[in-house]
Amino acid sequence: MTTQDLTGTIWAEVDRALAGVTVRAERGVLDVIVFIPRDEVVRGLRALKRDAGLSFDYLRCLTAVDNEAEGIDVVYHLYSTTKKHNLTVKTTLPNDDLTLDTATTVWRGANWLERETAEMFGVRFRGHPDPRTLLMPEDMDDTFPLRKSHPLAEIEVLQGEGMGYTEEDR
Amino acid sequence: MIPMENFLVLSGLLFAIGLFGVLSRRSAILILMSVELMLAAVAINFIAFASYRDTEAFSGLVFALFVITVAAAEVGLALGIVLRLFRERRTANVDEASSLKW
Amino acid sequence: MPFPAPFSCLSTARWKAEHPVNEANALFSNYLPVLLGVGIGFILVFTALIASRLLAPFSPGRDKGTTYECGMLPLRRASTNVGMRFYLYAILFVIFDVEAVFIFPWAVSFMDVGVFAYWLMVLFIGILALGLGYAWKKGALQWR
Amino acid sequence: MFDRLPLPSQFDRTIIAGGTVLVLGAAPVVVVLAALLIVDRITAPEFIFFLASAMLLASALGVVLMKNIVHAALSLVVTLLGVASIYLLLLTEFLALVQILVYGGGVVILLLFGLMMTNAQDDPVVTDGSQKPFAFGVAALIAGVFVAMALDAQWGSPEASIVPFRDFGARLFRDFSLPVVIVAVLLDIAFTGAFVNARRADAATAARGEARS
Amino acid sequence: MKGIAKSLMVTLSTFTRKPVTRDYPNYHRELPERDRAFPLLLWDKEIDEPFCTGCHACERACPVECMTVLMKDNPNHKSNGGDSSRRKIIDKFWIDYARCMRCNICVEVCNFDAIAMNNTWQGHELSVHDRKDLVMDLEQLLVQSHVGAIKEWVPVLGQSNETNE
Amino acid sequence: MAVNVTTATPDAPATAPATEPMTFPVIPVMPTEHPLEAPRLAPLEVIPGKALYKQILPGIVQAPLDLLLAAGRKSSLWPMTFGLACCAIEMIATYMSHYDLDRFGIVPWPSPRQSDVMIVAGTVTKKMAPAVKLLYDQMPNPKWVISMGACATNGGPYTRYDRVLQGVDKIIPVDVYVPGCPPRPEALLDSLLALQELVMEERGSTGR
Amino acid sequence: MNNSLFGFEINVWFDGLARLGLIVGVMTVVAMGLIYGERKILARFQQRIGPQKTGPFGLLQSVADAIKLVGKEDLRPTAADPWTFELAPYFVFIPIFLGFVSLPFLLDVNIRLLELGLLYFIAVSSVNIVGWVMAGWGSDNRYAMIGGMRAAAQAISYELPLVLSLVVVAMLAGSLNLKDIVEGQAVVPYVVWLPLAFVIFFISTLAEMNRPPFDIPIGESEVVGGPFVEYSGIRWSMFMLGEYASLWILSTLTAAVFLGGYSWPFGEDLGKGYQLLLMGAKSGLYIFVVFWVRASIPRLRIDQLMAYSWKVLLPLSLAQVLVVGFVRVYELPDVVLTAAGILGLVALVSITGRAVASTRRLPGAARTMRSEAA
Amino acid sequence: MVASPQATPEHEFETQDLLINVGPQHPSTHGVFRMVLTIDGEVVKDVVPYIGYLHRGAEKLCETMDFRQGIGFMDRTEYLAAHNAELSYVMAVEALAGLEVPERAQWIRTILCELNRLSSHFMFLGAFGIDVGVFGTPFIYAWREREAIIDLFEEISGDRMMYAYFRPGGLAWDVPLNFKERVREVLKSTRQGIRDFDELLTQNEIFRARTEGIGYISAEDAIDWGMSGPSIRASGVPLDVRRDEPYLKYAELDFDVIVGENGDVFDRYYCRMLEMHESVKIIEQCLERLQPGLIVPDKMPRMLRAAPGEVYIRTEAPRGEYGIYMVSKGGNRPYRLKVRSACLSNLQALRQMSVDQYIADAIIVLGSIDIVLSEVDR
Ligand code: SF4
Ligand code: SF4
Ligand code: SF4
Repeated sequence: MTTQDLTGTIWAEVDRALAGVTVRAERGVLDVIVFIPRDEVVRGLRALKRDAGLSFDYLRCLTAVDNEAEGIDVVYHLYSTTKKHNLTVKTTLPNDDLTLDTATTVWRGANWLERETAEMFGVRFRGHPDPRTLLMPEDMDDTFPLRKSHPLAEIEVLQGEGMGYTEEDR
Repeated sequence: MIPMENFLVLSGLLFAIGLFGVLSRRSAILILMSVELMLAAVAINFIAFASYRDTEAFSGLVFALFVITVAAAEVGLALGIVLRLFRERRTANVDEASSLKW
Repeated sequence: MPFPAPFSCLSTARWKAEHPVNEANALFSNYLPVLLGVGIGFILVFTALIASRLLAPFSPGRDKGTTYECGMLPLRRASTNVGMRFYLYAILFVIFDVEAVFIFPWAVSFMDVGVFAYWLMVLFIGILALGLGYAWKKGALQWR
Repeated sequence: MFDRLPLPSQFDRTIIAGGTVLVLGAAPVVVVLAALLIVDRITAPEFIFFLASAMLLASALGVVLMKNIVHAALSLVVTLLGVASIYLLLLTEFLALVQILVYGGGVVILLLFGLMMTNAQDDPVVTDGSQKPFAFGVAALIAGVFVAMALDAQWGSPEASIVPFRDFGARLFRDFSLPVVIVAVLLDIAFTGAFVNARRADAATAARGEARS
Repeated sequence: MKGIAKSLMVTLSTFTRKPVTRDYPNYHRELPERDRAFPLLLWDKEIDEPFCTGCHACERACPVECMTVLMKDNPNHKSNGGDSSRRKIIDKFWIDYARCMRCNICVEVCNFDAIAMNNTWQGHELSVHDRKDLVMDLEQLLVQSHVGAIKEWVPVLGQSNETNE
Repeated sequence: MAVNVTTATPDAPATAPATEPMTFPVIPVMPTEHPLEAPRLAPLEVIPGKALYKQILPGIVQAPLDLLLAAGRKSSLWPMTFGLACCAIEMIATYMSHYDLDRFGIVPWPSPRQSDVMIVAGTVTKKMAPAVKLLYDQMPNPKWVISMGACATNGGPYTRYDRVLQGVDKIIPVDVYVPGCPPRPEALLDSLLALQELVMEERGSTGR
Repeated sequence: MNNSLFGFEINVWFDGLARLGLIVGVMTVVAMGLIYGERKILARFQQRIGPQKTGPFGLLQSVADAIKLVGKEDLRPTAADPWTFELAPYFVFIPIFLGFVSLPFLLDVNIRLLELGLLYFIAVSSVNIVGWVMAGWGSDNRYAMIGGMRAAAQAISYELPLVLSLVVVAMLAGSLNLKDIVEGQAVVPYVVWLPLAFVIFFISTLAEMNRPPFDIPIGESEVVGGPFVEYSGIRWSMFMLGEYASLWILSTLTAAVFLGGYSWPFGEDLGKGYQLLLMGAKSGLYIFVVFWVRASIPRLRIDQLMAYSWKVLLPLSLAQVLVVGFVRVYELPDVVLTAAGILGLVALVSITGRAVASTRRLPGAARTMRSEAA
Repeated sequence: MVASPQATPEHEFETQDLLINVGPQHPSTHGVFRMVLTIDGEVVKDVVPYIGYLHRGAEKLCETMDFRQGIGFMDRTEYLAAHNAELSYVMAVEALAGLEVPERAQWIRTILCELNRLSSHFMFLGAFGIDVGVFGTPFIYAWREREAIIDLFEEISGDRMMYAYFRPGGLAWDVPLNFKERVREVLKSTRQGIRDFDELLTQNEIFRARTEGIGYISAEDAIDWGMSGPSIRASGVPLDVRRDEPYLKYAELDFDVIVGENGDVFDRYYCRMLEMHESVKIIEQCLERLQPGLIVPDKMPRMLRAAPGEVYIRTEAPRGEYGIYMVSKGGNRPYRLKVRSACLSNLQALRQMSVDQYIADAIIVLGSIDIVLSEVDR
């Protein structure tokens, strides 16, 4: 199911490896981007890792993108240390159900990355072995700072007409 | 010079204190410490006799050296046993480990 | 016979006349500084503490007395967990300390006794070395 | 002025009360002894002897009475150092130093390690009283007998004299050669025994640790 | 053992070298002209007024929002009989040095070359006991340039140094 | 004043007629403080302490004693090794050969119990703030704080992120601020010199 | 019995007090000097300048530190055990201080020369371990606890090699009196006859003082200062004072026992000034080496440390006792001692080298991947 | 000594675990890292790392900043190798905006990145030396060399740490005239510095004994944990972005990828040491081939706008793969920016590496993976 010309990329191999998984591909600036629905994503990732021709044994990066109304994309950047090729896997979560199977079963290195994604975006990873917060204080699991809806703090202005910094404030 | 009785009285008192400790304490390690006190009392006696009455042969001094030596060895060994006891019974209390004391 | 009381003499000549040097007195006068040293050391530390008490500011603080734990509140009371190894080394030390105690008189007097004392010490050290070797072999000197 | 003394953690109740008791208890002894010394009623060695034995007995009582095991052990250090000073007064320099070396540095550390391995401070010692009166009776009896015996007997007034260190060594290695060897064997046995006891524990732990992980 | 001896020899050899310490309060190293301490406003010596027209460009570009610019009509403008060609001129200017991250953006966006990074030691030694004192007003920002205490270096972005090599 | 130029100031531009107050781009305000955070980030209650000699000695003895103590303190300011972020690197640089704080008697100690100065070098996040507070509290009196760099002073570049504390002076009292992001080692040195002056100036009332 | 002080014969009590008082003063000055010296020397090893601004050449640096520390609040954590915490400084400091009693500083300049001086020294210095353990246990702090335990384990482990290497000296001198020992070296210092003992002694003193590479109990990168984490102000400075006092004591002892003290070469005849110079140079050398080692050598790990003592130093020093005894008892020439000592030294070096050196190749040297291009 | 009859056999006294808290303020956690060690005697039984004490939202803030402003924040995430961090960021922008970087700019970038690698590795060596327990000396040697490099950077960019020198399209301004000589000078002192280090540490038996065989991690585990940089290469995985997916001018340069064999602390140390030699080599080659020329493209748009799309740029920073995942929806600022932190992934493996070691070893294991906390927490 390609919409673009993906010749000269590893798409053919990926397509073969991902047989049985709903998949759509796009050509990114550097890598091929593969979209997998969220129910199948872990299966797909495992297939990509196991496949001898691809052997994506290295999880470069796992993160999410908050697309506001369109939900949250979870993005996996894969790499093969032996074959030296890259792949981006994306899956979209709707805003009303931000759960996803954990990828820690595929790469252990996904552990902290998922923890971070979870607390920053509110994505819940089912079956994660260690679902504590990572970067936020241990008891704060209700703020998701990297969501677009999370506001920035008000700046404390000292200078100019906003020189509201009086002795009482100190 | 100091009269010899002083030392003997001192050692008697020390021995008694040690004895009191051995009888009243329940922690095996404390009992060991009390035994140390008693041994020290004994050594004082040895030395007192040796240096006051037996200045030619001074066997008492040598005995005192042996007392110190043996006391040290005894502590080491006994402590090993106490630790063993502690490990097995989770206590260093000799009453709990009743087989050790009457 | 009498060992000088602190103020018993301020005139050297008289003091010398009254207190003949005998062995016991020599020993006492040798070790007297040790006793005094305990006192002086104590007083030294104590004075310093008092001086600091006078000169240093003190102020209570809510968490001032908390145990330092790299910026965290203490996890729980520090328990006194000592590995078994420490104990083994301690006992080994006691054994060899006692051995050293025997070596000291030997070291100064083995020339008086002669070859016998030497071989006796060889035996003595040998037996202990055997013990050390046993411990070594059995892994008592291995930390894990 | 005293109410203005800032007393945060430094001089808390324990220290103040304990220190006061200590000073109140020790000061009369020292004063009386010093007075006696200055008017030449007692000699300097006697002065030191009384001082040392007072400290010795006090700390020995501390060993058998203190609640906290570690405090008792530290009290034992003081006692043993006091014993060393008594040895010194008995003119046996060597044994005094040996006492310090073996006890101050070795045995006490061993005991402290032992204490800490049995988790000393977590549970304060129970020195509860079921045996205490009995123990006190026996101890008092023994003390009475000893003291009476010591004071009763006719010792004459012997003079202590110093044994030269070289002679001591020579006698030890000439006349006590067999005991010396036996001591070596004893030490070996002591170590081996302690080691075996400790090692079983180690082995057991190791096994369990493996089982758990 | 050999390695330990080697380690010892290395330290010994440094023992004999001269210390590299710069004796700071007595000796100030010469700063490179590109040094970026904090932004300063420049003084137009010819017309004797600041270069800055108060155009707010720097203020808007500052990533930490530490600048405040107020502009006014230039009393010295030609139309008022002055000799300046600036219609508007800076009225008030504050930079909160305590927040400035010395990123050089304000210098880069200024179309009038009116602002430059301080490249003198005065720009660095600014410890104060009250953080309010770190908010610099126009007067303080201009003084160094006015008295000629700085030799400003206003970078021209992306200009390659053709004479190089 | 901070700018060390003492020469004549230029004719200041004539104060213009008051213009409209500047409005800043309004950034949405953080909803509320998280209920868990608020107590943690409450400013530390600092109870000033007094040395005993200040109370019992007559004033005439106090002054030289103050001077002596202040001279000692000034020459032996021991900072706690405590780096938070990028500024810590410049702090380390200041300890090193090229700047060598040891020349001023400034040596770092790892434990707060032995240190006099806390150099807050870097961003204090709200997660870290309780620790900073605690460490400050655990330092024995007299103690000083240097806020090094923009972040420690007011949040610096990160001030708009709501997990960052907008200045360490929100939780502990600060004596010297060093601007810069990061300040040069010389700037830190300068602040330590300023702190030395402060110690001398405040010698009569030291004891926080 | 020599109760003359500056030529005045006085009562033995006052004599003792006066000498101790003097030593207290000198000790304070020397400790401060050592701290200053250490900072200066370490600074030079690191191409720095070291204390410079306090007083001329920073000479008053230690004074300033001392004043500062006196004027510093000394805290006690509320969780700490008050008695042990309060008493630990005494227990650490006093035994070290007592070590001064039998040191032969110069000819006839000492407090007392005890008949069993060497044994006295060893005995007294072993007591301060109790203080360390007290400090560690009393602070109720994990780092302190671990540090205290390590300190105790380390001190007891290195005490034996120390004792045994001193025994060897006693065997040569036939006496434990430090004066006799120094005088026994009027011709040749013992280090010539006993190089192995000297090296073992040096290593053990490093460990006894908790100096790098044996500063495990106080290792900053692990236990943040060990037993002393919780100590502040004057109490902490007491520990420091003790540390530097013991550095001075051990340097003097090394100089006296192995390097010939004030008597070699021809010191005894040339008056006090020259003796002072000799002692100063010898102990200064020792101190310099201690600082030098501190600047260059990594810290050992606790198990390596213990193993080194028990598996290398102890057997070697036991063997050395026997060898020296053999040489003496069969009246072989002293050169045999030197030879045996050097042999032992070689053994020590090679055993140490074997124990720690790896047979591994350095990585990367074998397998480097060529980059594809160029 | 109250007996606890209910005590189960599991509660052996030897195994009564002692927790020690290391950090966030601890001299050897290199910042505000915290780990809780469970120890038994002296042996570490478990390690629980806690991070986030420096989480200051660089990613979030960059989403509100335009590309030029973002550079400053990138500097501050990887403050020990700011050039490398900037490089990833500007490369991402270039990829999205379709900018072609001129030759000269690329060479200069390569030189500066490698110099920065040197200075960062020096920092590692120094800190590692402290962890191993040499009193300050290695740290100070390291800084002696670093200072030379930093001075050079300052002459070029004007700041000691936060250079903001790479710009989308090229460089901010050209290097000073005496650039080549200055770099050569610096390289000379650097070589001397590396030699000093080599002699101070590498051969030292105590150092070897402390580091060899400690903190082992196998190649498979390292890959699985997603480690990168020298930390993974020490385990024998020749993973180096510079060679595998060459960027800048690395494809034209001759250098070796240093690969360790044993995956222990010593290898991680020594790989970095050898890598420094390689960096020196690279810089020398670059200097030879550096030609005058443009430093930004001819047709530099006045207003930088990125095309919609996304890109994941990876570069080899001193600590490992520093990736920038940038999503753009047009405009002059990223829609989403994610910094792939090498240290975060390396740190994950800490637990596996330091369990069953001594306490002292846990410290040096942490030191050996060379973390920068602001990169971990961002
Ligand atoms: S340098 Fe940067 S942060 Fe500072 S005022 Fe200019 S734009 Fe703002
Ligand atoms: S400094 Fe430049 S950019 Fe800023 S307001 Fe003035 S003229 Fe405009
Ligand atoms: S002020 Fe700047 S350099 Fe310092 S910590 Fe904050 S961001 Fe980093």
